[in-house]
Amino acid sequence: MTWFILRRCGAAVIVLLLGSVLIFLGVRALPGDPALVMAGEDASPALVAAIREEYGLDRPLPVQYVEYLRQTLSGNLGRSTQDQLPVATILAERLPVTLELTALAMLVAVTVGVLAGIVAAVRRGRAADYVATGFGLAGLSIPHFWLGLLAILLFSVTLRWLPASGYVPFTEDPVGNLQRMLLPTLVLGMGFAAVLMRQTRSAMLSALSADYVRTARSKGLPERAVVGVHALRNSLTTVVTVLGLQLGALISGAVVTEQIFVIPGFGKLTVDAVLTRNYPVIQAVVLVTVTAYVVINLLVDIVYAFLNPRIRLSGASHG
Amino acid sequence: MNEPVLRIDSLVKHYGQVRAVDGLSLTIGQGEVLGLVGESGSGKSTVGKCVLRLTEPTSGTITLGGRDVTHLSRRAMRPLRRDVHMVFQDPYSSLNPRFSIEQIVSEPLLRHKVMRRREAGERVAAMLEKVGLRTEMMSRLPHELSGGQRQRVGLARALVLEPKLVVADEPVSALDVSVQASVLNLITDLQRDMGFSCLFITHDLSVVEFLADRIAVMYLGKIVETGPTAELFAGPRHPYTQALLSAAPVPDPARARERRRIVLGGDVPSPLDPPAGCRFHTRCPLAFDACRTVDPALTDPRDGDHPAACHLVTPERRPDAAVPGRTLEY
Amino acid sequence: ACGGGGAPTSAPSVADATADNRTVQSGGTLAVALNADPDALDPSTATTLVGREVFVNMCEKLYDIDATSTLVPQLAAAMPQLSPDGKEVTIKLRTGLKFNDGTVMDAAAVKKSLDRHRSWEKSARQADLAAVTDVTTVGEDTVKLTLSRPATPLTAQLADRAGMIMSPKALDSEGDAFGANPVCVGPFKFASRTSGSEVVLERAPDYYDAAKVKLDKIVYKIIVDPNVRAANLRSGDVQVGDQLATTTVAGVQADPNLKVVSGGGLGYFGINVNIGNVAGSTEKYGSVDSALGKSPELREAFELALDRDAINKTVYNGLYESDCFPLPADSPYRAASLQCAPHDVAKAKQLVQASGVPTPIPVTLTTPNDATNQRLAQVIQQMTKEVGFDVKVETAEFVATLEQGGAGKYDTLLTGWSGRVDPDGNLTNIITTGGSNNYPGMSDPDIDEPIKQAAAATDTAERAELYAKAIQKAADLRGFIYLYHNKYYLGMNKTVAGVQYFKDGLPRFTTAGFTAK
Amino acid sequence: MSLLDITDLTVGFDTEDGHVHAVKEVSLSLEEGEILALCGESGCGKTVTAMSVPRLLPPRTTRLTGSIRLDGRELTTLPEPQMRQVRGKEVSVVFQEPMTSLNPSFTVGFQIAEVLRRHENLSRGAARRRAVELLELVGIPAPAQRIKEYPHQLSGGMRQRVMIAIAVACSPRVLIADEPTTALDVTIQAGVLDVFRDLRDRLGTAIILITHDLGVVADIADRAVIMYAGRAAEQAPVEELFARPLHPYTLGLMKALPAAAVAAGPGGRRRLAEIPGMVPSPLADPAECAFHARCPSGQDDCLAARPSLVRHGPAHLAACFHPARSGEQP
Amino acid sequence: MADPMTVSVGAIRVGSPAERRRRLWRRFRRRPMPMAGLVLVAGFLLLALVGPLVTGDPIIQDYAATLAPPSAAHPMGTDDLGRDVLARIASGARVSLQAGVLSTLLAMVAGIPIGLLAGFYRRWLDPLVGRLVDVTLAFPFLVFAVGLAAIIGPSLTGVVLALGFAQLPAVIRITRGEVLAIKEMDYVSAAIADGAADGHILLRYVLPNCAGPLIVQATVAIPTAIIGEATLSFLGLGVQPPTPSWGVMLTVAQQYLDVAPWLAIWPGLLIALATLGFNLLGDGLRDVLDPRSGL
Ligand SMILES: Nc1ncnc2c1ncn2[C@@H]1O[C@H](COP(=O)(O)OP(=O)(O)OP(=O)(O)O)[C@@H](O)[C@H]1O
Ligand SMILES: Nc1ncnc2c1ncn2[C@@H]1O[C@H](COP(=O)(O)OP(=O)(O)OP(=O)(O)O)[C@@H](O)[C@H]1O
Ligand SMILES: [Mg+2]
Ligand SMILES: [Mg+2]
Repeated sequence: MTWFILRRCGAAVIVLLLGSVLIFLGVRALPGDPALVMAGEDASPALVAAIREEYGLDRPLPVQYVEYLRQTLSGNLGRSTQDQLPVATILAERLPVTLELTALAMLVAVTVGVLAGIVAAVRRGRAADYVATGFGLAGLSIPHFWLGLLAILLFSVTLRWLPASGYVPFTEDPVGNLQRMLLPTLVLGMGFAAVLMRQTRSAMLSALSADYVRTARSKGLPERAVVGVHALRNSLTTVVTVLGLQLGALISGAVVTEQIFVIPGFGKLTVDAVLTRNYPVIQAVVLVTVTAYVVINLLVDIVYAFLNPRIRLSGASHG
Repeated sequence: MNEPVLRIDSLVKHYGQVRAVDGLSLTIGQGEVLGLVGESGSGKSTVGKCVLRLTEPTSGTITLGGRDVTHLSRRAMRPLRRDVHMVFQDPYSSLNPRFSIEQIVSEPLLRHKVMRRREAGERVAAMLEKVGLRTEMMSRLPHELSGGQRQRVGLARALVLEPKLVVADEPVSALDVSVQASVLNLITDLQRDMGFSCLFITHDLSVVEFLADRIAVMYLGKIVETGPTAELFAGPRHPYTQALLSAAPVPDPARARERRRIVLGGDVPSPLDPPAGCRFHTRCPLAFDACRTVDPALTDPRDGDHPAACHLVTPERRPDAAVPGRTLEY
Repeated sequence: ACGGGGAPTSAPSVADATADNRTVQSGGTLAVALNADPDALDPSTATTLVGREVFVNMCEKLYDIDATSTLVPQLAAAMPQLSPDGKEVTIKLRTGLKFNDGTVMDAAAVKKSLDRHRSWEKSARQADLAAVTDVTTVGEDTVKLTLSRPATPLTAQLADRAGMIMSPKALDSEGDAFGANPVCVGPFKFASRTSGSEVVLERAPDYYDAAKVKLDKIVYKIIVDPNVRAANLRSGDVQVGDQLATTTVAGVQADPNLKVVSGGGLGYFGINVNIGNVAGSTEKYGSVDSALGKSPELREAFELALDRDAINKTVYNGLYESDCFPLPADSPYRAASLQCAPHDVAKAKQLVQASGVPTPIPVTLTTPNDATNQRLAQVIQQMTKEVGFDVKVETAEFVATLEQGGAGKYDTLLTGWSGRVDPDGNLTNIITTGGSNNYPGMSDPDIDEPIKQAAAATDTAERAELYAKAIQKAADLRGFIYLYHNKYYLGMNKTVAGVQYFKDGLPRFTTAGFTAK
Repeated sequence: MSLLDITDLTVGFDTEDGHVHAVKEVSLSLEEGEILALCGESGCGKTVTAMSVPRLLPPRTTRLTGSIRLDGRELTTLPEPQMRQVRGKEVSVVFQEPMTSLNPSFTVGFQIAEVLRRHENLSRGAARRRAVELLELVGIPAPAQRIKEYPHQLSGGMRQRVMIAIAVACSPRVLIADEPTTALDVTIQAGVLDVFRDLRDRLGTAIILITHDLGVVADIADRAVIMYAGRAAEQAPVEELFARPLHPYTLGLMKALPAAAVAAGPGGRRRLAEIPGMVPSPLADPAECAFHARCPSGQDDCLAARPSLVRHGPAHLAACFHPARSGEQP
Repeated sequence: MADPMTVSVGAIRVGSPAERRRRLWRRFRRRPMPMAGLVLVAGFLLLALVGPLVTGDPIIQDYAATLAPPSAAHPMGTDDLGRDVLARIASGARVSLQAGVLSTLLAMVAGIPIGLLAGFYRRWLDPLVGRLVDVTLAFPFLVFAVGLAAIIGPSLTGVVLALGFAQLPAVIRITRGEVLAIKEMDYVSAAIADGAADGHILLRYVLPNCAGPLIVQATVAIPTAIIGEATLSFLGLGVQPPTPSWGVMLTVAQQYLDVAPWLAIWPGLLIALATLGFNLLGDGLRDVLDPRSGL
């Protein structure tokens, strides 16, 4: 187990390093001189040069990378070129927002998706299965942004039940916060609920046809225990893995959702930063998302190992 | 004496920590059928794979028709592959599901450029007939055949180049009794007609008893006893062979219930960490101190053709001689 | 006001914000939707229009404009006093004013700010104040600017960010990061900012005219998407929506709870045609190898093919003002002689034919990738197709279009200019040789000279005449094909009154508030 | 009245390829303490017959008619909640694949205790103590440690013993063992069979043992039913069956065994008796003798009607119009 | 491991390849959902391939008839520049089809060889490929797409590249997994024992046997890519005007949600239907190709 975790951690570090190089180079490959952006309408060559020097944009790439890595590791993420605020401060403001959004969406996705998946698998071929499967297909087939638009049109503009968009910190106005998060959460969560539902359903179906489930039935266990203990426990490993893998998609989904509902989170920050060539922010944002992804998948691996006695007890893992 | 078709000398194969084969030697003469028996995981298949260089031996030598092939490059090995072929256990996974029967059987012919595609058809048809399949099967896909028929296709593929040696890894274990009987008959017939040598791997004693000229018994990566079939069945020398024979089910209620069985305690130890000394000592009813430390060599007490690897099998201490407190039963 | 044959398109009736004199009650938080995230709130470095929208309620300037776009003193006590040679400007300051941190605003503070604007290497105001060589204080309440040459546009610059005065105390403590926590003289003071999301201002207790200020708080919310901005306005989440997209104006207007007021008109939008920018707008110009770049006749044909009124109607619901010159029709600096050539397809075809260039003539049009500009590009595409051009639209992000424009890496390019009160701000940098925003690479002494002379002249009529010369020359050269002056539409909840909305498009909330029920 | 009475059991499955006739009109009975073997080739309906008793067939596709009585109580119509009281308590099952039949995520202790807590209402601690006893009963050394282990930590033989421990935990009246030793090595198989024998002797459990290995039948069963194509072909006490097989299919099976050929005599051209042809498709159910096409003694009347099970001795039944003359040796 | 039960049903399985295909088709046809999927996909293909030939010009503008509701002349109405929405929908289908198919093709062309080699030469290549796949997965797709659009300019090529790249990890993983399984098959051992070269084994033995899961993956990837194209176009990173794409049409429609809702209804509906069709088809194929799930 320790060996397993160590190996996974090693792999994670490699992924992070590769990722950081990619981020660094990718950002610099973007056309559009950030100095020019900062200089804006009134750009004069002298001003542009001054800005370029200020942000070290005139030095050779490897030097910039090493500097970037050094600064990042020491926790200094620089200042946003857009508004001069320290990137760390911006991240600290934005991260909780996206965390809340993704966490709530995840909550919706997991509750709805896993429950529906289980029900669909258990009631395979019956009405409940068709409803759940239909929901799953719809969730896969309807684009996020479309759903978001329709939701705003219906609930905010036409019915005026919910605020159209925006964000209030939970600490300031819990009710307002939840009101505003409701639609984005549902819009974002539903797509993932669909994916999870499908995965849970198929994992449960294969678990339900496994020999050990037949054994559980042969013991005379009530169906509740057969499904809820024996089949579910083994499907969970699949579901947990899928959850981790879906995280990347969830972040992408958050970008779109935040864009539509004007939520000042990470996704919106990312797009804005790219559009304004805000190098320090792009780098930090992508680094944080990649790190989050890698760390969460590491956690998923560890949870997986705990769920799976084979790995927990031996550490022998292939693939 | 003729050069044996296959000679294996102190073959060792470790898969990482797993000591699958651990110092094994054997030879197969021309036209001889050697039955390699042993329990699951004892390393039988690994031996077969090493012979065909499907896996690289850790050490030891493999000599095919007098030529040391252990370290031949894949390219240099290629011409030699004409003479050695393999039949697999699982009739489902051993045929490429995307190839027609004709393609499957003609592959070796084309690969070794024995003939061109057009001529190959006839040869394939003839071969299929030989293994008892109608030629109209040629265009079928494997999954359209029954298990017995598939195994016949596997035989046809192995034999179409008229090899000198066939390694058959449990070719009938997955088949029902009635199908198994016809495939076994087929193998004996073909072997007699074509005269190839055969390394026949199985865990079923009654099959080798029926088919093999000689038998080698494996336990945890080593041969513990080998000898001519009749002799070995009549007088097994190693306690493990004795236990194995006594445990084999006999389809005769009277005999089955009367005979005294040696029931071995415990399980086969893990090849990850085989016991020191004699590998069988953990389950051996006759084990004594020396067995726990010294690994016995294969020796024939009568200097014959029937050696066993047991401390109790020595010219002085013959296995059937009474050892105080211990008796061998059979 | 504009040529093209047709009568000017009448925009839907928009109430005049300045005419709204309903009484308002004290207190309340006003939520205002901005269309973009302001850059650093540092008057020295700021470059965005939205930034100015925030500044206007937080950082007062030496001068300001009024509803008629006339320059008026704000922190200054009077209009500047010019020495006879025009090289010395004396500005008398109001007294007894305090910055929002309680510091006294005096001549020293003004000098400190102006010097920072002028000489800090990161300042974007350097060009604005380029003529100023020295700032001295004369007593507590007067500053004197020494100029290298007479510069009439200077007062207009001092009515914008270059005239914003920052608290010296805050400048000392914040340094280069002043923008993260700005302190000025203003009806509201900076409270907080969440990057990309909102800027919060609070009523400033130290403001000299505090009695006029009714609102407790202004929350600027950044809502980039125009539809979401409109939706927020309709749902009541914000009470003021800035820069409504023309597509959303009608919808907002139709809402019984909302009204729309218009402002702006100083800025313009059009097509850059690269005629000489080969290595960058500030570098030496050369000859461009493209059909349009080489042939003034083809450029003329291209322009004649465009039906500006149809463009205004189709793309902007008729809410902008079609025009073919950089100065708005009602500008006192615009000479009556400036007349647009009418839309004329036949003539355009003729010109194309005469040019001998085989049709269709390929033209690449680089366009910012927002919906409105793409719509415009497609209309241009269709209109010019008729006379023999094959326009290929290439969208790029806004940032990339700016860079391509500056570097001369384009064939034709859609850009706009937000507009300045003084005509100089709309011309010098843009159509004179070496101007950093001279994307087309236009270079002609008949343009450069009159503009230079006009900057030194003080008489409006004289300046107008000089500008007319330059503008007419530029129009003939057709490095930039002007299409329209864009107006700003401010959506407001009917409960909001007292908002001032002028030509500069910056909603002023000093006197704004919620109407008493 | 026997402990278990199966009468005219017919089981079919609705599949996409059509209706699969898995079991047809099978009747059999099981006495207390009896070991009844169900044998026959793959697909002949052994598993389906046996799993009909605890009703472990997929409910949605299974079509079942006939009657199954346990102690006179009809099981086919028993409501599901009561049926759950029967499963694991009165009728329990040991499956073939010991690896996949245990849940990999739970300790073996949990899996044994689970059934005890369900049916015997034992406390956690009591169930655990009982689990240790049960492991001991099935011959697992150091049971107190073993209950904390997971299935993958045990060898195949041990897993199968754990399965048996689960099955006998509540002292069932009927134990169904579906090929319990097929996946095991012979030396292990012998031990596991001993456990069954021991259980029968000690607890009086009646056992239905499914196997295709006649050797196992001869070794342990009291009575055997030979099935072919979903029907019982022959049914007799084991000694009687081996001594005087009546159905040509039974005879064919016995003669097809390599052991039989070896026993028939040494050397020379040994051949196994083959049963030609293939098992008929379970999709069709023609009104003729299913074995007819492969039968050496088949005649026209076999095509005209289906032979029913006829009594040929006190407990000897066979479904054949032309049974082998009694006394014909296999 | 051999499954003894299948030996017995061998009788059912016997049949010529044609018969087998017919049987699969029968299994498929009996299911209403995959059939519905097939119909939807066929309709989509028809729309994309034939539609633009029979509908009008999707680019021609008519300033006299902007934002017209559906009518006889314009069955789906007109857009903000007076263009026929039906014609644009048909042309948009082409873009969607291209984005879906080309990106999937790209991912397959790039991913299959990588997966094949990684699975086949596990020791050297696999860990490296594994890490690269991890990094790719960790990179948020939209960030990548936005960046790519910024670098090469928004275009269908950029969309296809971004979408193809996003699918790459899945293709590599699936291929690799299949290779690992197939490599264990005895028929591969048999080929090696025959002296077959690696290339031959990879192409003739391994690759064809990966086809099933890869086809299923394609039917899942295509709809994802169609939505991806729409999303990117919606964010302004997609095809260039005046080429219509459903995502671009939605962006435009978004501005007229209240005055001309049909502008948003049609492309939204068609995206949903086309993706639904592929998803249903994929589900059906999975069921049919994987016999276990059929029972
Ligand atoms: N590729 C491999 N990697 C690691 N271990 C292996 C591999 N192949 C076989 N082994 C291990 O080597 C040992 C011998 O395996 P082998 O397949 O030779 O046994 P066998 O005698 O053929 O058994 P069976 O009767 O089950 O086929 C076993 O413990 C097996 O787990
Ligand atoms: N759930 C099912 N659905 C459809 N057909 C089935 C099902 N279960 C079994 N069958 C079919 O019923 C027939 C009898 O199967 P059964 O499992 O009883 O055979 P068996 O004698 O146990 O064979 P084996 O020795 O292979 O276990 C076979 O043809 C099989 O394919
Ligand atoms: Mg083997
Ligand atoms: Mg069975």
